[in-house]
Amino acid sequence: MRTLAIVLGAVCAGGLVAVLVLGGSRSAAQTTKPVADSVRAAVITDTTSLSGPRQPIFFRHDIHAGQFKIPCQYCHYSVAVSSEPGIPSIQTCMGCHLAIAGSDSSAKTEIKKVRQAWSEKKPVEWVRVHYLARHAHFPHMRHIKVMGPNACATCHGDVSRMPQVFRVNNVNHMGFCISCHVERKVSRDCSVCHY
Amino acid sequence: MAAVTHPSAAPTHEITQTHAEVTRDVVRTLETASRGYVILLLSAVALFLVGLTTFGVLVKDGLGHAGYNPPVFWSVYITTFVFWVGIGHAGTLISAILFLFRSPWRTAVYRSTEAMTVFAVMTAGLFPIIHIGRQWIFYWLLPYPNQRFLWPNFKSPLIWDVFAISTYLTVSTTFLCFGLVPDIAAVRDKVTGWRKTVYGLTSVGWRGTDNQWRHYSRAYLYLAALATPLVLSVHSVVSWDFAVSIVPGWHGTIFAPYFVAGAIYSGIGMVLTLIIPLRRALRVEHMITEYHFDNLAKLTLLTGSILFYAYMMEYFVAWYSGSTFEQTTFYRRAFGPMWWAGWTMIICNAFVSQLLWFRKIRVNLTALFTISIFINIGMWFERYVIIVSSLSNDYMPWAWSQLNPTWADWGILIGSFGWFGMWFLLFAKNFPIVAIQEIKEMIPMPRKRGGHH
Amino acid sequence: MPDEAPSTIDRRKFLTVLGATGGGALALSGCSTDKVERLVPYLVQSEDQVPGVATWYASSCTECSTGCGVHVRTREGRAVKLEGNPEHPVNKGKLCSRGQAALQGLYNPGRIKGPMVRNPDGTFKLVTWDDAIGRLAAKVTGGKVAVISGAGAGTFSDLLAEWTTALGGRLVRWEPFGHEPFRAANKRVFGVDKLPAHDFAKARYIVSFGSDFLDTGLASIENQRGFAQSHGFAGGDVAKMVYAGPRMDLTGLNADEWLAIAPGTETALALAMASVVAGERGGAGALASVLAAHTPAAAAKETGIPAERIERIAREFAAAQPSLAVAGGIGAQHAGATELCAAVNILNYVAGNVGQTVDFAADLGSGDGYAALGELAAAIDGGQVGVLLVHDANPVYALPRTSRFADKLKKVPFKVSTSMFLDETSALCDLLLPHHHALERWDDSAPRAGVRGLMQPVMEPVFDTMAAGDVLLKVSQKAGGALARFNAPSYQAHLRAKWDALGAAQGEKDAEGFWHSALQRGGVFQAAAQAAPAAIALAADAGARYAAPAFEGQGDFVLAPYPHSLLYDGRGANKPWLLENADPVTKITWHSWVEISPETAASLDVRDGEILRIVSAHGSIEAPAYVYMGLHPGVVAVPLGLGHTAYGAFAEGRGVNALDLLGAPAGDFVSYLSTRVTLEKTGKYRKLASIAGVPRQLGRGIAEAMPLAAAKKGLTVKEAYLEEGHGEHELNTEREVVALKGWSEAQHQATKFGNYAGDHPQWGMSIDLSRCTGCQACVTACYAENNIPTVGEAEILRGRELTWMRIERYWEGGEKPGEPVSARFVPMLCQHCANAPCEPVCPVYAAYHTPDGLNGQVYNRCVGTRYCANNCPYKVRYFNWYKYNLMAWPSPLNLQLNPDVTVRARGVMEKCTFCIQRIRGAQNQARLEDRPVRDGEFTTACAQACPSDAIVFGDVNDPESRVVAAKRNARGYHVLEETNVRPAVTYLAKVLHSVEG
Amino acid sequence: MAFLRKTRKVAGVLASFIHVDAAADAVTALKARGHKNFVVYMAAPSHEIEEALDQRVSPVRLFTLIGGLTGCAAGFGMTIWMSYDWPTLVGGKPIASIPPYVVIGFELTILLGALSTVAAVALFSVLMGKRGIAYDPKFSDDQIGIFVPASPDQIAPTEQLLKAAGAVEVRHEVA
Repeated sequence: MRTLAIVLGAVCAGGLVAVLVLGGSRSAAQTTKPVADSVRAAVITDTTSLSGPRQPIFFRHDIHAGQFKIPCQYCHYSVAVSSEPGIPSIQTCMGCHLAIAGSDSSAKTEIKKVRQAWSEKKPVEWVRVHYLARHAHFPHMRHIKVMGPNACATCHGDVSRMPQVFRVNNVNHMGFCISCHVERKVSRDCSVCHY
Repeated sequence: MAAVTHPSAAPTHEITQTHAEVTRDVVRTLETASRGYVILLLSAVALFLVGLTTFGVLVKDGLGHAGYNPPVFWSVYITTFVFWVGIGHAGTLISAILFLFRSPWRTAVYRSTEAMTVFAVMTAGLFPIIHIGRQWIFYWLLPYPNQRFLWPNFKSPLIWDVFAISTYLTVSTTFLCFGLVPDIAAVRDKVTGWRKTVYGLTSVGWRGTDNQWRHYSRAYLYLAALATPLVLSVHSVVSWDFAVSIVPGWHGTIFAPYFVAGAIYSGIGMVLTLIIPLRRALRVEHMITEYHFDNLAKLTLLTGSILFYAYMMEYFVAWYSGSTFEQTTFYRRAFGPMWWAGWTMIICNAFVSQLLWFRKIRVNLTALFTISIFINIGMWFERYVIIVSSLSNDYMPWAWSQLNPTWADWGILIGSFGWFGMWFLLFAKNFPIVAIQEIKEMIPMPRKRGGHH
Repeated sequence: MPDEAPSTIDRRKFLTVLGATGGGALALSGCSTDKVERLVPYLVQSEDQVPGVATWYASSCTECSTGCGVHVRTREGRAVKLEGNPEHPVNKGKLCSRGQAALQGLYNPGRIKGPMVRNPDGTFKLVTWDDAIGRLAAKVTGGKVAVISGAGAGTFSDLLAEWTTALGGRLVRWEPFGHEPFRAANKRVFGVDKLPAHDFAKARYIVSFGSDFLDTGLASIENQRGFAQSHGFAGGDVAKMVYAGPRMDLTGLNADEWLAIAPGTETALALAMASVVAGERGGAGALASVLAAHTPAAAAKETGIPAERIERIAREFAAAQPSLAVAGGIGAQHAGATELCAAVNILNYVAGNVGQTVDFAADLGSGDGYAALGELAAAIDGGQVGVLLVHDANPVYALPRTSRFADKLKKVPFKVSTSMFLDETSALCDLLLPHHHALERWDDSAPRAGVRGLMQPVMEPVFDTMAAGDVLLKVSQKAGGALARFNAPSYQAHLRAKWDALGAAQGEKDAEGFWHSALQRGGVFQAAAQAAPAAIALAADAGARYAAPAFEGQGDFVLAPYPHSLLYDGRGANKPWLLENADPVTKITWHSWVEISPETAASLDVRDGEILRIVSAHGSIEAPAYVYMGLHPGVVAVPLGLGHTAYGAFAEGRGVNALDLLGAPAGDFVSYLSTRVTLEKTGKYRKLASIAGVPRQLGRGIAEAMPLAAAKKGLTVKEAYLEEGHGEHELNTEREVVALKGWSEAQHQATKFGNYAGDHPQWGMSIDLSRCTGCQACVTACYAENNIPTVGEAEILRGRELTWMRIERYWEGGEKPGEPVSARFVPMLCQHCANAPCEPVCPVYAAYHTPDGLNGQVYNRCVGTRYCANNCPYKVRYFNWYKYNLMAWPSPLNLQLNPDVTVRARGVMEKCTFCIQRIRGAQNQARLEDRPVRDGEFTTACAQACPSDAIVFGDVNDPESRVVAAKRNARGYHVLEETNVRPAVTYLAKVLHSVEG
Repeated sequence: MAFLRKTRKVAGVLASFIHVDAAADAVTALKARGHKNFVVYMAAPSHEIEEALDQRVSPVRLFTLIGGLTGCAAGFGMTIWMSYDWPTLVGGKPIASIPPYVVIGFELTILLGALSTVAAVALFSVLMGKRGIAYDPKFSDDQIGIFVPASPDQIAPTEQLLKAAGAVEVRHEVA
């Protein structure tokens, strides 16, 4: 009889734990760890320690968006008019980097890669950081329209402080969208995103 | 003391055995398996593997392999699902309801029927998973907290099903194991070696003290009391899968009682199919006697007649409703492309059961066995007819079409029998298939002062 | 220009861009977690392509000689949808199935990947363009050049003509269905060598003499629009249509009366009518005496139609002003076709329709006719042809085998084809110079007087192809000599020059402006000067002749081959949309069939699907039988367009080619209705791949109709029934109805929570059955817009097609012999019910009701219990039984997929969404512009495509919207109203002419 | 579960009976002698002995009731709360529509009712179960056993009593 009691106890405990765990997973924690707290982006010698995927070109958002305060939409040109944010064309890069060759050596080498891509007419293959399943439609423009041009950080984290972009929120988690929609009292009707 | 009641003798529940003999006979059923048993078990496993393979293919390529012809979106799988759920019901009826009615004859058979219940429901439980389009996310039907903040739709009969079936499985399993405890203890005290250890563990320290009995008997009563409404509810809920829809031929208020009766009818059919050979195989003819079969047969006759009535009512209501949709459906059920299925169901269930008015047939095991086979077939076809023939001709004539089942349908069907048989055989060989303790309860113990008290 | 857009990215990368920019296009499924791991940006961002935003280009359709204008929707540099150009005078924003399916020609896996030359062993090997052009250049200078091209007129065909003349060669512009008899008849009767346009909108009474003007006839899309205007009910009187012919084609099914005349006797009927009309109105002039001989009695003997009936129709025809008689149908193209067209011309003339409803000013383009081809063949025999260039024509397939054209072709030393596909003709050629698809090249078309359509490349070429124009120019530059004068740097430049000239001719100062407005509008359109009726006079020798039809060979039946309504002359046979989309009459998909009348079926004891051998003097074919009530007992009908021996995987070996039964064509045209056949039973059987279940309504009021009189009184369907003396079809008593209302109101009180609180639009639709002709343009549009997979013949045999929108065709009458048979078409799609039965049964809320009144279907939530489909009374939910998403679009067909619509995975339910992606798109745009969505700002794909404007879509909560107006119509009813599911789709009952006019 | 148990044996007298009435007599006698915590082993419950013992009704029923009520509440609570947690409209029915939820309520009533019943039995048997008392396999077969815990001086008279009642075998267990 005792064993029976033990077994029952174990089962109940297990169930409880499971519920707690699953319940816990609801809140997607938002943790942006500042890499450079000064406006001047730090010189980074060791890139291995950086979080986020390694990109073919070590493009530093913290320099472009942070230090030089280039607005996001300068490169991500279609975010305000289209559901797609728009990955900047090499042409866009060359707009500046025809002239700018980079201050330090590491910058120089990276910018060389850009120019090379341009001359060889071989587009750079960036590694994807934020992925949204294709059965969910996310109209970037509506969100920019409502939340303003600098709302990017809400989902993508403070990219202007990231030497290498890493995933702050799993935007592919429906819960992430919903919590925000509930918070802001906007529709969470399924067919708003799923069709 | 004569251990066997002669077939010629009038059916009776006088058990002419001592407690010791009961224990001995039952424990004997657990001894090393005969070749016949092994062959049966292996063939059951083989059938199960057929089903498993079929399922694998379905998961790999999609349900297309099965013979679904829209508008027939449910066919053999759901048919078989309802079939197995139905089978389950006789067990609970006999073990719980008849327990409450204190009917003595249930004692000898209830254990086997209860086991049948558990395994039938176990089998049925697989089908909702097998038949859905994306089997790997079946758990989305459960209300568990998830990152999407989504809950299931409790208005959907399919969710009722989830709750009804899982409750039924849990409760009947509990009921079975609970009833087993004292018997396992009895076995424990007879066997030796590792088996003693195993039975020792499974008997969770049962010793039959007055204290244990005191709680046990009470609890058993309550379990029976809970299982009784449950068994009635489960098949009602299953029937509502159909009844709450608007498909002509499904949308009937009669469905709940109709299905429950059908379930018990089919269940007893299966009980007969199982017990008749089993009692010989396990050599317990003297415990499961004509008396029991006579009663089972009467129950069959009763439920069969209820079905007969329900069938007539369906047709009557279809005519009386004046709804052209209902009328067409039932006309085509009898005279349409699936007339053969329709009549199989009516003959096997409504007509064949009427033979049991005759006592000669009720006590003739060969006849009973044959009839039980008819019942199994008939009840499978009942569900097939209700589901497929109704779907194949509902509101839009333009969409009408007929079903052509394929190997994938039969593969799963066969597999389900294998799966069921496998578990049942394993159970029958490893646990007392006849309830020792309850039989003993019915045998007056020797008295030093003699006579009765 | 788009051709700059991603030009610098090689194709594979180009595709990843699409993937990366996130559209569902290449998504494998509605729920797959397959990711695009790489984001490949454009190297140079083209200014007119914003990822995620559609770019529209105007262009012209080249799928048939009608030359409709199209708007091409492109996303991330891929054409994803074709719609009609609203500014185009011919199709006014509409497009038929064949036109829309041009996309599947563009992305067709069967396209030739690049220039190829024939190996000795008959196989082909890829070569470079320089090499290929060099080879041609080397040959053409040798002279003895001949060219076969399609009939399409425009700058290219002019260039081709000049080019050929410069080489001293001969050019044959030939088209299988060239309407030569009609042209000849016009020449003879009126002395105008033109094809007229018909104004069905004006006509008050229409008689078709075997002309399928609504479907496969000349400018059918224009005809449909006109027909819907005159024959569709708009409160007043409606035109009546009578169809005379041995087989009811789609036009016949839309007729109010069918005269099942003996094959080949239309002429007798036409002349008899003409004589009656002339008797009524005079004006036959010299012909009066001739006509007098053709009495209805005489015609009755020939046609088998009672004289009084002929007389009646003739009088009705004469009484209605203006009326219209139409001939020139391919199905009625028999030896006496010219006489038929002449007779009908006379009928039109005496009825005073010429210049009224028959407009010769339009001057529809047409080719040279078969005679020219015959001469060419003779020339080949005479060894006068050294080089043969075939462009936009497939004579080897489209001519009867008895014409032995293939053998003739083989005799030519050097054969060149510019075909995009390896069809029967190009397969025999030595050099393949694959042409750009119309959406990949610069070009124009001149389908009729006053209409000049312009085409521009809307995307990168899918394969290594070259515009035939550029080929000609490059060859000229290489060859020099006589060709030296063709020195335009590129065909684009040549075209531009011509257009500048055109602009100048039209008195345009600003060539640049003219060019750009033409590009934007898709061409220049001016109404052609209406020719005054006087200009057209009856020629004295018009000759009202009728010769009893003579059919060659023996046999109890006359073979009536007719153009397949979707595959047309066979050019559609390589496009899955057209193969899967059912034939509007028989509802059969993917394979050939032979239609036999019920009488024949009875006498031979044949049932649907029984395979019959049809034997003529020239050959035999086997096809499954389809018992068709709309057939004269003396006739068996077989659709053309199938039975290809080449032309890509979809077409090859599919079905049979009825042309194999015909004799060698003589004269100026191929006479299709020319031979007798015998039927033999093979004892074999196959299930017809038909999407039809039971084609009868069984009194369920699915396709309602009411008499014209009742409609004019503004009665509802129920009232109309009562008036006809039918008992009321009562289901609920008054009290029950009240109770029901109260109950449902109470229910709806309890539904205003969360997303449902506040005001929302309620999307709704109305479908006018008095306008719908059952042409199925909407179905194709739906396939194109919503990424609907084609499941193929085997799956259709199991009823698993995923036609979100289907046209149900219900038969009326025809059950007893002699009883007139007619058809009713019902476009059936998700009704988006307010009390949708499919919703509550879904265990996971995958089917649910959206705040804006849609019946939502969340694919990625669906687990596939299929209960919703069981519980849907309209049976408009479709299930992905297999991984159709991987089977339906062999690359590069998948490039057509609409990025705004999720591609559904295996195991999920799908259905019509009211084009929710369009709704959301419009709402997003409106939000950006801080304004509400305007009525008519967008519409569903089906409504957009419908040539007869039968479908109206909009917000029911907006009292001003067109859909509300339509729904107020008294004829409005809901299918299966008694189920109280409260559909959002309202049907307007069809309006019937009582047969007695 | 002998090998799990480390309780020391209880000293006392273990008697076996073949005759049910004899066992009943013994019980009556023992009660008369004021014995409380003796144990009766039965292969199957016997009315005679139960009468002799006349025990209070098992408190298990209370647990059944509580469990059932909890289940019912949980059933309705869950369904209604979840419906409003994300209001979704289906088939024009109320967001939380009670009739269908009755099914869930009912099923959970049964489920928790049954489970708590079993749990209760386990609980009581474990809590109130006496440890380290002698047992004989016969008792699960065809004999009734009575074990009377007794101090050494008590043993003899108890033996007497049981024998007198008609025990077929009496043996005493030492700690």
